[in-house]
Amino acid sequence: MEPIITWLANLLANVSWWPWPAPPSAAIIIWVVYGLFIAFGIAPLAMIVLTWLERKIIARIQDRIGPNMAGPFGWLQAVADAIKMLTKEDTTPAGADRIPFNLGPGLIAVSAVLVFAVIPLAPGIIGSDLNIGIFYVVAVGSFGVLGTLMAGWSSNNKYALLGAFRAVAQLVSYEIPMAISLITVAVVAGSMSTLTIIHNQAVANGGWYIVAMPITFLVFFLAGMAETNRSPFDLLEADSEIVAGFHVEYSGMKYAMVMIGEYVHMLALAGLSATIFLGGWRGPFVEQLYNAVPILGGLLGLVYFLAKVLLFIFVMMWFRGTLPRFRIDQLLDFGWKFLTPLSLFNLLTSAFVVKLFQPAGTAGVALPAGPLAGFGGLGLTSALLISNLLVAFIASLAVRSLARRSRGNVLKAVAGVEG
Amino acid sequence: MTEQIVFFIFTIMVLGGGLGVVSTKNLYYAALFLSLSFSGMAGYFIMLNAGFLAAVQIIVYVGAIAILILFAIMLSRKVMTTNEPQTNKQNWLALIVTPLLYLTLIFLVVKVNWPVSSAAPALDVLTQMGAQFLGGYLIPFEVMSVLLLVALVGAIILARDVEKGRE
Amino acid sequence: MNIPFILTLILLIPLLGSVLILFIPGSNEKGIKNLAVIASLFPLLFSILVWIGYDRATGGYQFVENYSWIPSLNIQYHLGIDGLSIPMVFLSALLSTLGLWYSAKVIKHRVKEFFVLFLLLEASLTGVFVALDMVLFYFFWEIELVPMFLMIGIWGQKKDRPQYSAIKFFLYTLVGSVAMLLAFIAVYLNTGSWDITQIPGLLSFSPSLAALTFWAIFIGFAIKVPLFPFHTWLPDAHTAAPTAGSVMLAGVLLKLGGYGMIRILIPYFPDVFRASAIFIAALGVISMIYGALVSMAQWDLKRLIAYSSVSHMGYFMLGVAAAVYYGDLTSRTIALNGAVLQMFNHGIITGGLFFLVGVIYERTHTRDLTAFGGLSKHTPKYYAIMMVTAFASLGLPGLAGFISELLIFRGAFATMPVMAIIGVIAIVLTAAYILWKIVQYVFLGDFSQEKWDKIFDVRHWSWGEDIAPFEVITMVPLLIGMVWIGVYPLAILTTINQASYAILSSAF
Amino acid sequence: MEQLFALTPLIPVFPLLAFALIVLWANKNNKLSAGLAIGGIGLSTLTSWAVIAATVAAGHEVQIAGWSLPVPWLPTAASIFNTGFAVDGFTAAMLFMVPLVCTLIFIYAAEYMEGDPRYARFFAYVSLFAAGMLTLIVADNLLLLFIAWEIMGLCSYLLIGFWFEKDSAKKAGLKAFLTTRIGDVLLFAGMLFLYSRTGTLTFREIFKPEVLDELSRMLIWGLPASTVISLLVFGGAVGKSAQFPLHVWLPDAMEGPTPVSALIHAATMVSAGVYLVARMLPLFAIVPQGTLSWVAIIGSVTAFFGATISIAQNDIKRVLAYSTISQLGYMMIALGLGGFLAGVFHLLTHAFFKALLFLGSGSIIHAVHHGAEHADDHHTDPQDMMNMGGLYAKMKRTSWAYFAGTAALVGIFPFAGFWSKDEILAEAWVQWHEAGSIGLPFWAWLAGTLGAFLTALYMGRQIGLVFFGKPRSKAAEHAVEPGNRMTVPLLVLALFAAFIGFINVPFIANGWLHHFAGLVHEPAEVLHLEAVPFQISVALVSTAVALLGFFLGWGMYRNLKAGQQDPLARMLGPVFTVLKNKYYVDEFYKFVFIDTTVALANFSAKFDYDWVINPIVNFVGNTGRLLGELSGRIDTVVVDGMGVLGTARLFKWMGRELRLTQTGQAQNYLLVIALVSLSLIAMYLFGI
Amino acid sequence: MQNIPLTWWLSVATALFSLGLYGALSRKNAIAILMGLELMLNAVNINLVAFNRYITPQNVTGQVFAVFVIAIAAAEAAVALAIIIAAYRQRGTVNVDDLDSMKF
Repeated sequence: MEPIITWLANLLANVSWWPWPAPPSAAIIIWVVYGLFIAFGIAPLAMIVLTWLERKIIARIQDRIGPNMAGPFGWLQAVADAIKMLTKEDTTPAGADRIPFNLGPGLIAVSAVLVFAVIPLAPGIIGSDLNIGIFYVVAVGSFGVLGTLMAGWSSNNKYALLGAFRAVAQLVSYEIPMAISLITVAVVAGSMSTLTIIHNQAVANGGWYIVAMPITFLVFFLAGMAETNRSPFDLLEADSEIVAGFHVEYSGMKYAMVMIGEYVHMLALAGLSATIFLGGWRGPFVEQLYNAVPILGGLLGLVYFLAKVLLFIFVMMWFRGTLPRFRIDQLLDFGWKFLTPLSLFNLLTSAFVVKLFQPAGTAGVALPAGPLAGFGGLGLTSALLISNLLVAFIASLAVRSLARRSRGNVLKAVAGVEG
Repeated sequence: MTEQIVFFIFTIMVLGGGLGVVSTKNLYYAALFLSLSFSGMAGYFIMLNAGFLAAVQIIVYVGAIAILILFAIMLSRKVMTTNEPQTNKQNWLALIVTPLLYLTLIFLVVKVNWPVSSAAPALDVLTQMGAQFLGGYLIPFEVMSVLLLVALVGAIILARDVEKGRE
Repeated sequence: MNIPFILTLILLIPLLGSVLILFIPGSNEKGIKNLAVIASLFPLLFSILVWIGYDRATGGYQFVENYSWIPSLNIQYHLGIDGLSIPMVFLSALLSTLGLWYSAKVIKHRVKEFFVLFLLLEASLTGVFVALDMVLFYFFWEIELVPMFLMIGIWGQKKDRPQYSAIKFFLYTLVGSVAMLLAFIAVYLNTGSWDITQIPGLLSFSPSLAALTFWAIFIGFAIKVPLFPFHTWLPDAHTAAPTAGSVMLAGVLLKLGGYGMIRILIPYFPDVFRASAIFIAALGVISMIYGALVSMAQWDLKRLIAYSSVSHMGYFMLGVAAAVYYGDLTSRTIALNGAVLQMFNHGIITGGLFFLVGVIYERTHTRDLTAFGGLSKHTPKYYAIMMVTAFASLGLPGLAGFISELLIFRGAFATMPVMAIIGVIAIVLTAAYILWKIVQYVFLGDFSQEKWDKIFDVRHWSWGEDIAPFEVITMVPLLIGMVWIGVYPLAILTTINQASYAILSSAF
Repeated sequence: MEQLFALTPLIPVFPLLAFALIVLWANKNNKLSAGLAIGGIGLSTLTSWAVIAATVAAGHEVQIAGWSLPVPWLPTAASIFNTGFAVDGFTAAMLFMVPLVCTLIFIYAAEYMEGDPRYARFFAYVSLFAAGMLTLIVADNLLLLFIAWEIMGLCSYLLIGFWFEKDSAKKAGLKAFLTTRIGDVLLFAGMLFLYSRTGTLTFREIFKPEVLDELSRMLIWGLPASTVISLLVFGGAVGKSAQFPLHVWLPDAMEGPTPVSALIHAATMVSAGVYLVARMLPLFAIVPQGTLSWVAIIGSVTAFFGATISIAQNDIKRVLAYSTISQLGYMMIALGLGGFLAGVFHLLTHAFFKALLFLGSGSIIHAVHHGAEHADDHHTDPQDMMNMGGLYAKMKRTSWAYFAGTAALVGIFPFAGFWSKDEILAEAWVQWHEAGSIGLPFWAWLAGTLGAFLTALYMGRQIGLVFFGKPRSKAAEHAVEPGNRMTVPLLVLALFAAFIGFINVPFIANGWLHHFAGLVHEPAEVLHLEAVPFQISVALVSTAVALLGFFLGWGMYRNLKAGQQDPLARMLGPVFTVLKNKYYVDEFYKFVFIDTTVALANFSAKFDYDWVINPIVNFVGNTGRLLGELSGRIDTVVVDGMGVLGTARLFKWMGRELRLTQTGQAQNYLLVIALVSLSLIAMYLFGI
Repeated sequence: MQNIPLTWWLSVATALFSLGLYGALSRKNAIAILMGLELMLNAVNINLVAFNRYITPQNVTGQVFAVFVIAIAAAEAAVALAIIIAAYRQRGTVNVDDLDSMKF
């Protein structure tokens, strides 16, 4: 039983104004309800906050001020937008397949929200500690794809269909490097459970994985960006090419759902990144405080976690503000020909390093200790860092030679034209 | 009781989805029903202490196969008209044979005395599976990887535009 | 020193090479050739390792690999090597490497197939020498026919009737093999084992059945050797085969029969062999003298050398017969040493001679002795190399051929002096045909530039008139072998002696 | 001094090294090649002297028993056969002669061969030749001896056929090799008999009395083993030393360059045969009235018969060649009579003076050749004595050296030949008188004495023809003495020809050579080895005969004019023709042996490929094919037509009908599968 | 879990299998047939996992096999769809009744 639930149970047992003693399960029920509230409350909240945040940040990057009329710093602008959307007429195109058309946005939003089930928000606060945690993340992501496809097809609009095609191509392509980098993490952590991953990122166990595996992080984060359709990978809704992609026909509430999906997805990605690579809620004094006063420790952990999430969200917006959009073939090339091989290669070297540093144990079969097991977690971290840098170096060499060759071809072609 | 309710919900998803797949004239719906069915199956797997398999089910069937099928349907949408019947000439025969087969099989299922074990389910499913894949089933596992690679390459070659391939 | 799976590697690497070549596009001739040569270098290296690593103090079969293959018939994948097979494996690896290296330079037609077949040939030939299971033995024995058949048929010279020769070769050998197979099966039915090392202790035939089986196997081997009167496939096959094919044919293929006699017939049927030894020795002596005489009457260089093989393998036969006849063990061991060494020597010497014929044939596209003359002045290096090889062939002391003749006759004089004394006539005849026909017609006499210009093929030959460096490189290992064995035979004979002594002392 | 013996193996190695270096490295550079060859043999000479010094110092025991160095060589079953090197008194004596004579010949050849296109090759060959002979001498067993023996055979082949552009030269080489090869094969057989009967080939082992005794009692084909073996060994010597009837190759060997002739005739090749017989003498002698008689008979016949041919030859080198045959006959006589040392002594002295004579003749030929070139005359044969005459005036050094050699050959006191030939005749004379009846020793003596007369006659004839009278051709008129490198060796050899005889003069040091080399066979206990006392009567008779013959010849030919008929021919008539044609032995051999063999070879080839064996194979093959075709016919008509095709039609019809079930629709097939599965399960369920 | 007997699972699997079979047998469209096949494969998977859970709960062999089945299904689907796309390009139809050039 998590300390926080015990604490809650104690609290309930000591409530003086309640006539009957509360059953122990009451604490759990309250906790679940609270969890549900967070899970479904987070979505609209995220949309409102993030829209505003994005507008402000982009504006700053583009040397503007952004929303500034409604409320202080214009933060009520987002609320106003939300109200506008909810009250707008909900149109459905004439040739649309009604059921899938309505189901699609919901599926998109739900698939994003479901991710939060395995993200620990603070010590003791997690939807469900699945032993296949990060695998689950990949799995629920699939529903998003399905939703996108449904939305695109059912709209009976060629832009929507094209957008859906692009979306699927992109999502399916980038699912692979993302899954492989998650597997890399799983190999290093020895588990897919997010709690274990966070546990393994304690300083005594080797510290944050972003230090140990910068390449894995990079691959994961880039692939995640593509999964969330964020710029510079946002060509499934490239306004200038296909109007708005698969959700061109949506309006009102359903459009809001799509938007919610997008922002929640972003949030999920940031949360996942923070959990896996920045140690989640980990930070100074959290554990000590949590063991002493669980609620305070939990709150401190939440603060740390949110700070990390916001950091990532800022990075994503920063990207959007600075980078131009990919071309579709470049996008696929980048996914298949760079990220996938890189992540595979990285997986191999990491597995090798892990094998070297692995302590003795059993996992179905008895595993002997690796030859360098004596160096412990920090040794593993530094070895992984070195191997990652090595992989990065080799990758950069490969990219360099390829670039030279293609430049040579271009030059030749140019010379041929001129000559 | 709860379990039975959950089971029925999933059964409705699975069988309803399956029925939808085979009965709807609209292939697009059929594919959607298919993913519904698959999702229900994932629920089954969770109930059967196979969480990993459930995730795999979602990833592979819903995330890949159903999507691929949808894709194929969309690519060949010119012939996906819903006007004419989607069944062929032997439909009536199939309608006779499959229920018969179903009945026979059910008879079989009921008749056989299954040696059900009451032992507690394994807790370390994941590690056991990993050990099996890299232990006793190493060769099938590797063969499988080769098969997937071949399928990957083969699919690319098959689906590539012939004219473009000639360039 | 035991290196695991080294024999399997010796077999497998050429096979692997031949399979890999299949995946190289035929237009990439350079790649094919390089790969083939490299693939054949490994067996050579390994066979040297085996030779070095073979523990002479212990003796017996070493580097043994024994796995069940077809359990229901008790057939095993059983490999092993002893003092008898080591030189043969080495010979086969050496000649293959040289043959491939040489062919890499001269083969221009259907390159890919040639190298695939050649590597297959190497693997199968080596397989016969390392197999210790009769089925495996027979398997390799038969496999080897196919590449050779194709090599003769496809790369043979049109005017030499390659198809006829190839079919003759194939059918003739096959007839022998079939008899052999039947006999093998009889042995299996009697003993329940295919294991060459086990059978001698298990075999319990009635005398008449033993004789029948013996002769069935003997004819199979005798055709391969080839023994008079089963030799007529040889000149045709040799003449028609491409150079490297002739080399393998003479250098290794003929040794299969001899090897089989020593490996199988002596241990299995010592008494029958002994009873027929005089007759077999007589055939050997006839082969020697008759082969020499027929050689003397040839005007085609390659044919001449082909018949000389008949003669030289006659020496071998005499040695084997002397080794199984009544007599003291020392003399008989010496005779068997001589016979084995004769096989090895014949491999390197006649192999070398065929290379040298190839050298001149590539330049002139003729092998007619009367077409040449005075080449010793025009191509002195070629002359020098040919002289060493030719004299090694005629048994000049100080070169390899002499040692084996000495040992054979030493044994034969002890056990069957009449045969021996008749046999020595062949020595004179050998000298006569080599000096009179080869040396005198090709190298001596006055050199005529017009005659040479008429036959020298400038268009297809770009390496100059005298022997080219790559051909010298081909010959150098063989020359080193000839001189080394001639001057200091202890090195090779210690290994052979070990095996011969063991075979003979356990057989009788 | 003992340690010096260890140098023995090096003696043959130096020339061998020279050979290898010339072939592999120096072959483009003539000067370097000659230098290497001369350096190699020179080092051998020096090494030999060191070994000889060691032998001399080691004393009697070692001179008899010898020093030896075994080398393991061939594994034979459980034992190992050793080859090796050995030195005893006899070997030491040979070691004095062979390298020295070779060195002189090499130096001579360095000038003689100048201008030849294959100069380097020549020196490579002769180096190998010398290496072979030296190996033969220092071998301690018959096998190594045989190897060296054969290598010499090879070199003689290469050298005789050195000018292979000439048809006669290439044929002569072949003839030499094959003829000696016949002898070699006999030796080979003898050696193997010996080896298989005794299990060893080391001389010292064979000549143990018990081994010899066993050999004499063991039978091969009803004869004592020792007799069979020694006869076979002697066969080898006959071939190598050009004894009748295998002498035919030696005169033809004159086709080689003259230094080669000197080498073959003096220092190396032919000495090898005599050396072999001398070395193996105990084996020959173990059975009385055995092989030794044959040796003596062959020797006598050869001595006389060679001399007779010699008087009728016009070629200056051929005269000397037959002279060599005859002189080798003398040596065989000596050995055949058991006079080991007499034979060896003559072998040594003969080597010096015969080398001298050959080199001298070479010098003359060289001079005449130059003269001919000077006179622009390309038809004159520079070797024909009829084209010479009056050369004494033009080449004094050569002439005097030649005279010394002639004197030694003819046996004029006190030249070397006098002492050595005399000892042989004395041996025969003594044995004749001991036996008291006219037997083999008498005939041997008679042949020797007559031979001595004839020897003097042909040498007189030669001297007269070559050096005296007027030049009979332009070439002879323009002849010039060659340079120092040729004449100095001549003079050195002349010195030896004059004085070498004194090493075994009974009056000085009590026959020194006898004690040094003559007792090597003592341990075998079968030969009487005491020296024959000096026989003044023999000496007087032979001297008288020699002087008579010499002056007869000299007188007859001194003033022969060009184109004039040969005086002897006038005297002897048809006999002279027979002599000139060497008793038609060559023709006889060609007819009897060569033509037969070639005919047999051609017959065998036809027999093999055209007439019998291959046709049988083809017949079998064709029968198979015919049977196949016949079966094919039967197949087509009966089996196929009625049975198979009928069935086939049936099935074709069925197929046509049944193929309608193959709709190409996978679904149809699937349906069938489902149906069948259904029925199978149903059958299972209802227990059918 | 014991509240649900094994036969329930098996019945559901059987039903799904029959549905899939019916789909594979009666549909005209190649993609629909493929979907039927996938259903059948899934039915098998249910069986495998259910047997694993009920009969040998201590080990996971059934799940391992299920993973293999899924992998094969994935490969099959990829190739099959590629073939369908290619056929569609070539022939302009995905109706298997028209794709009968293997007939006779």
